[in-house]
Amino acid sequence: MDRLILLWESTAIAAFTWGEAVMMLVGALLLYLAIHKKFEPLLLLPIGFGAILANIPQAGFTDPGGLLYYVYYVGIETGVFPLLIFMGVGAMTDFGPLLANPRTLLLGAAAQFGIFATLLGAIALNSIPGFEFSMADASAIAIIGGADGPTAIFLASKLSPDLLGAIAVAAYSYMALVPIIQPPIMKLLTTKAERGIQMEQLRPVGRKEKILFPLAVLFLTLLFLPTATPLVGMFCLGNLMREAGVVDRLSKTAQNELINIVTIFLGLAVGSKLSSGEFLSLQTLGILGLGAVAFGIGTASGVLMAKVMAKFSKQPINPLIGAAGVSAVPMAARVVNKVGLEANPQNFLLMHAMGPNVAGVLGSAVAAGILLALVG
Amino acid sequence: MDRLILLWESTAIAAFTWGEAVMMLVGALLLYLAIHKKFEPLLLLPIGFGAILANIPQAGFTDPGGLLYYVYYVGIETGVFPLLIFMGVGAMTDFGPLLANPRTLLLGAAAQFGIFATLLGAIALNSIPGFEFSMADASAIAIIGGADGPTAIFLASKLSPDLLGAIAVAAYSYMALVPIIQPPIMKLLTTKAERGIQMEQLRPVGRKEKILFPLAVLFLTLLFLPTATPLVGMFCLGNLMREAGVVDRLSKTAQNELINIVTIFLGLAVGSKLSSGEFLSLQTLGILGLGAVAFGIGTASGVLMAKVMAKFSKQPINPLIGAAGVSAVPMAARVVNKVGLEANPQNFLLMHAMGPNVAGVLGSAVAAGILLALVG
Amino acid sequence: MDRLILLWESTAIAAFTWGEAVMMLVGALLLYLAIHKKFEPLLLLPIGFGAILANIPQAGFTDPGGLLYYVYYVGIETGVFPLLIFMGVGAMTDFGPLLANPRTLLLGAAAQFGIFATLLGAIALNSIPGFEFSMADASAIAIIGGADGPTAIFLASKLSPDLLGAIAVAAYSYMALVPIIQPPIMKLLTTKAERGIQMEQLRPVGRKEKILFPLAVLFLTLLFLPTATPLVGMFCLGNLMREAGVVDRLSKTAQNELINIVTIFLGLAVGSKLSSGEFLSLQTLGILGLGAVAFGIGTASGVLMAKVMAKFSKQPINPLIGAAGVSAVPMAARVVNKVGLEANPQNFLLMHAMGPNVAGVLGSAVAAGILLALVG
Amino acid sequence: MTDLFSEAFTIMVTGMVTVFVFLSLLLGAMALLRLIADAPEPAVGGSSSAQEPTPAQLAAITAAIHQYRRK
Amino acid sequence: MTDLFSEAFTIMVTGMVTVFVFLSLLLGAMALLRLIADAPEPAVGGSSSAQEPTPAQLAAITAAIHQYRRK
Amino acid sequence: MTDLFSEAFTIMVTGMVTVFVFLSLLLGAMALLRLIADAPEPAVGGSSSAQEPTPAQLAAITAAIHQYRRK
Ligand code: NA
Ligand code: NA
Ligand code: NA
Repeated sequence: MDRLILLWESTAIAAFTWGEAVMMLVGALLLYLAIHKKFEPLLLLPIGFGAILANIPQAGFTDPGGLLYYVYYVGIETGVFPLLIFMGVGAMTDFGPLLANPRTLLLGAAAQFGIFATLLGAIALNSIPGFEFSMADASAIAIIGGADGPTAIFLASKLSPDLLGAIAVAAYSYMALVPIIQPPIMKLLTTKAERGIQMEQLRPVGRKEKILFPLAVLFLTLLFLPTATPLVGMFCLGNLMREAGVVDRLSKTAQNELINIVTIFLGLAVGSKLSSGEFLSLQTLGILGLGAVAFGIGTASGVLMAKVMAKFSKQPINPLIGAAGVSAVPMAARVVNKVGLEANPQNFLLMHAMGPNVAGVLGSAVAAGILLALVG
Repeated sequence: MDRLILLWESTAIAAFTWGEAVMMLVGALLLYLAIHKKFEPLLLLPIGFGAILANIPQAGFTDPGGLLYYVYYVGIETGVFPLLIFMGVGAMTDFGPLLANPRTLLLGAAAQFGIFATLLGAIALNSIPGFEFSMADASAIAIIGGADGPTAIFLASKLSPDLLGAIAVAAYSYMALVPIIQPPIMKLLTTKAERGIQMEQLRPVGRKEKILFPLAVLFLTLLFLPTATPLVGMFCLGNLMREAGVVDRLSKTAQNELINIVTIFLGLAVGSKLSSGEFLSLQTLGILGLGAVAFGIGTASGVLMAKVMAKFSKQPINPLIGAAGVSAVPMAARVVNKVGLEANPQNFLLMHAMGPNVAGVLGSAVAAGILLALVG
Repeated sequence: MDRLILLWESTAIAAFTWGEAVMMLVGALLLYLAIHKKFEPLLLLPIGFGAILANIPQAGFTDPGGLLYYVYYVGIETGVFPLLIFMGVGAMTDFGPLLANPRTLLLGAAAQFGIFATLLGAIALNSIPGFEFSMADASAIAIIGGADGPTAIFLASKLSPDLLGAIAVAAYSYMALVPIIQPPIMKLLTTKAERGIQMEQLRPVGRKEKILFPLAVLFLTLLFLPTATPLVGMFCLGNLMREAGVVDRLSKTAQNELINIVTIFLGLAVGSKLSSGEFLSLQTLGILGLGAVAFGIGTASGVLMAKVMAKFSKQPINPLIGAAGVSAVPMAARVVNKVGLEANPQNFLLMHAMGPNVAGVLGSAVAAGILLALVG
Repeated sequence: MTDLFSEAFTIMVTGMVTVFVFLSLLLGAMALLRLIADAPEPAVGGSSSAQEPTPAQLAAITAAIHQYRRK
Repeated sequence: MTDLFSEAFTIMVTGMVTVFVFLSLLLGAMALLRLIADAPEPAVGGSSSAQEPTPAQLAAITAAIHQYRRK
Repeated sequence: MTDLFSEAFTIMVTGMVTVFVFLSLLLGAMALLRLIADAPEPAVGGSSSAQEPTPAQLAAITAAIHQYRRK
């Protein structure tokens, strides 16, 4: 009988708090979004599962000695996991379209206004009672506008670990929502004629250029923005392994097994930060709201910049491609292509949008470096 | 000359103790069983090799700073390796046959009697002078009856790390011996007519059911048996990744490269616990004997439960499938199929035995959770 | 304005020292050698990239908390990475040609004279002002003559971590230069008639022999040279997994994903040791010079030993195959084949050279064990 | 020792009861599950993850066909 | 709070200027790059890493063809 | 320094002797090995691990053949 009581006391039913129960529902919601809605499933499935595990009373997943404790401590606190993901993303990225049309770099720059405007917004939110974001918190929230998961996780882990869970969830959710968030903004800021503009075919890019490009990026970064070198450096390493052509087995592993293994653990570790104390607060609502604003402003500023560039360009530029500057690779480029096709069935913008799209990845890594330098 | 003497003194010949020499022979025996007899080679080969390395005098593999020290410390003491293996096994497991015939869950439950009866047996053995198993030791030994390697290693590392080596070796050896241990017991408890009973074809199982199943298992576990959530949780994560259909690249990696890498290290780490001081003792003989008993009792109780169920069932149930409840996936199910075919050449039981087989995995993870709650 | 100043102060331009700038050029040179000249790109690309990252001022890659700090600390200081590479190399090695012609083991032994002669040379260099190699330093440098990267890294990390960067770079560079270093020496020591000698076809080797061979190597090593067991043991584990035929999935993973992942990190970690303080010194020049000497002496002693053996052998022995005894698998064996073909277009020595080639791997692991025992 | 033995006996009984209760609850849950997921899609007993080839496999396939054709 | 807000505003301006300056520098570097790497090899926009099959793929291919022929 | 040099010389001699003795022992062991494993199975010089395709390869093969046939 004693044994039965001991067993009963070890169950979670007695120990459950409301917060934990709600956080499990949040985890279940993330699983639903990942599996049924196909919202960035590679990350949201492990994040959702991690959130459920982390909130089981008595199981101790996040206590010292628990699995999620180790994974978080080894992989996120050190920054190693997001950096490895970034290396893998670098190995998957083809800079060909950007090299063929370098001016699209500026679209990737413009779209980062989403980040910095949100920084302002987060601080402005402090005027509402209940919000008290520090500058570090605000910076970590603002990076959601970079539409780049590993960058957001890396920056949040350095500047505002308590908000990491909410920030990562917001970042991946909005990246999945890009096909819903972006088109209305794109249509609002362009005429149908502008959306129908066809662009010239891209020139082929030589192997040498592709090899030298990541090195040039690294060189400029280390000269002018050393705080961005962890992110940019690992990204460039991955890209160099891809383009060098002599270490294909390393590049393949970085793109597949290594990134897959790290993704599982990264997701679980991020999920482990979804605890009720930190997530079930007004702040999270604020973060979700600011994230949506960040995506919107980034999209708008990209499109507007493209319109400006089109004015000064001899070759035709379709302003839609500016929207891809937020990154969210390759989803945003696909959205551009789709919206372009709606306006003109002959208008294939995918490759043209890939330029600003990958430029946006660099742009937000650069922005993260700036925030680390100024706030960190 | 001094140099030659220094070199000679650094050789192992002078330093060898009898115990180490015998443990190396044990390691060699495990290699022989793995390679020549094909006894669970994926684990027993690295375990055997690890046992040899760990017992080399002067080489310091298990001293702080040695390779096996690190591997054990990082992977087993933390519980991470068995949990990752379990995730991979989850990603390899198809619960279809169990979902098609849910009642076979009860066979997986019945077979766990092998575990609990062995717990009693281990304590009873204390009446023989020389045996002094604590309740924790007895529980760790009893889990051998679960016929599930990672579960046994996980529980032993928590409850009785000193016995870990012997317990893991016994668990994997007996799993390899399932085709020899089980058939006589199965035949003893059934008539030829019973063994010849054909079962109805299984209904097809929908994708939704397969996705929801691991979540249901996780939900019940976290409510009622939080101490089982590390094992069950990682298993369900693997299974969910498999069935979700949206993270196939993660599922593939969990089933292949990740589980392979972890298996090599897990084996070496388990082998490093095969030191003479702990292994060359009466206890090990006791563990080997109890392990055999555990497998036998588990098999018998599974078959008997199936006979009881057959009595109350409208559809025909072949009692042999109860034997698969010990788990040892998929070996036990294959043995059931073979014994069934011997009695009736038209009798294909493989898929019917897979239900209790995977139920047995859940059953022993649940039993491990109970033992952790009551004894840990 | 303050912000702009803060940002400017965080740039590297102000903080750059000459040493760091030069080390980045060294890193760039290594990348050039790896990518353009295809010098051992799998290692030299990550090493070169690591060297660049490690020398960025303000980025803190090698400070506690930095990525390269963790990678070095976890993988090299513990010795784990070179050992895992060695396991993978073992899984890739076919001892068939050596087993078919066991006497070629002696060629692998003779070529190790390159190591020990270089040890003498390094100490002799101390007579020049500016050099002050300890015996441990000299041993770590000498192992370059073993023409085996992981062995060199392992030994250097134990005996002389400060020189690790220079030693690893020299070892891999010279391995890549084998087609340039070896042929003149080989031609100097042989007549055209000798180089044209054709050898008899190798006997087929049974599976049992191949399985037992790594175990025999391990057995002799643990008896007589325990300090060599980490290296030899992991190598034999890899080879046993390959030949056992029952754990192919582990062997495949060790040869592919695992070795690829470790190679990326090992390269970065080695590169992180290329700091100006340690690399930009007279010592490095000495190491590069001694390394070239070591390769030359190893090649010469292998060829001379082969000439001696040919005198006493009934079957014809082409003295060129002695040059493959330095290891540098499989490059040295290919060089032998090429030089042999030049002298006699019917003369295919590749398989005959593979025997001394793999013997050289064992030979230098044994030599490393001896140095650890005598000096470590 | 007899103390320990009776304790082990209690654990045995408690354990077996709990295992059965737990798996019976799961049995109930499975019935519920089947109701929820009632409209069974065409998918059958087999694994649902063997459907689409991975990029690596596709590469292998493409290469295989390519090399096959060249012969 | 107003202090914090004006600080955020400064960061916004500084940040956007830096991003633009940085990426403009990169733009310049790319022009330079193109000059350096002027003789553009035949390689085109696509990935350069999908060229050669890995040993594992080759093994799969060989096996595939082998099994295919046996049928 | 001369001390160190003579020490290095001793290590050289000791080392080379040990390497030769060790590998000669291995040579003897290999002769023994050949006696033990005398009945040489049909397997030859090549690798023994390239025999059976792994599950992943089999999957790739199946997919390859499947896709090939569809065309
Ligand atoms: Na971005
Ligand atoms: Na079981
Ligand atoms: Na060598």
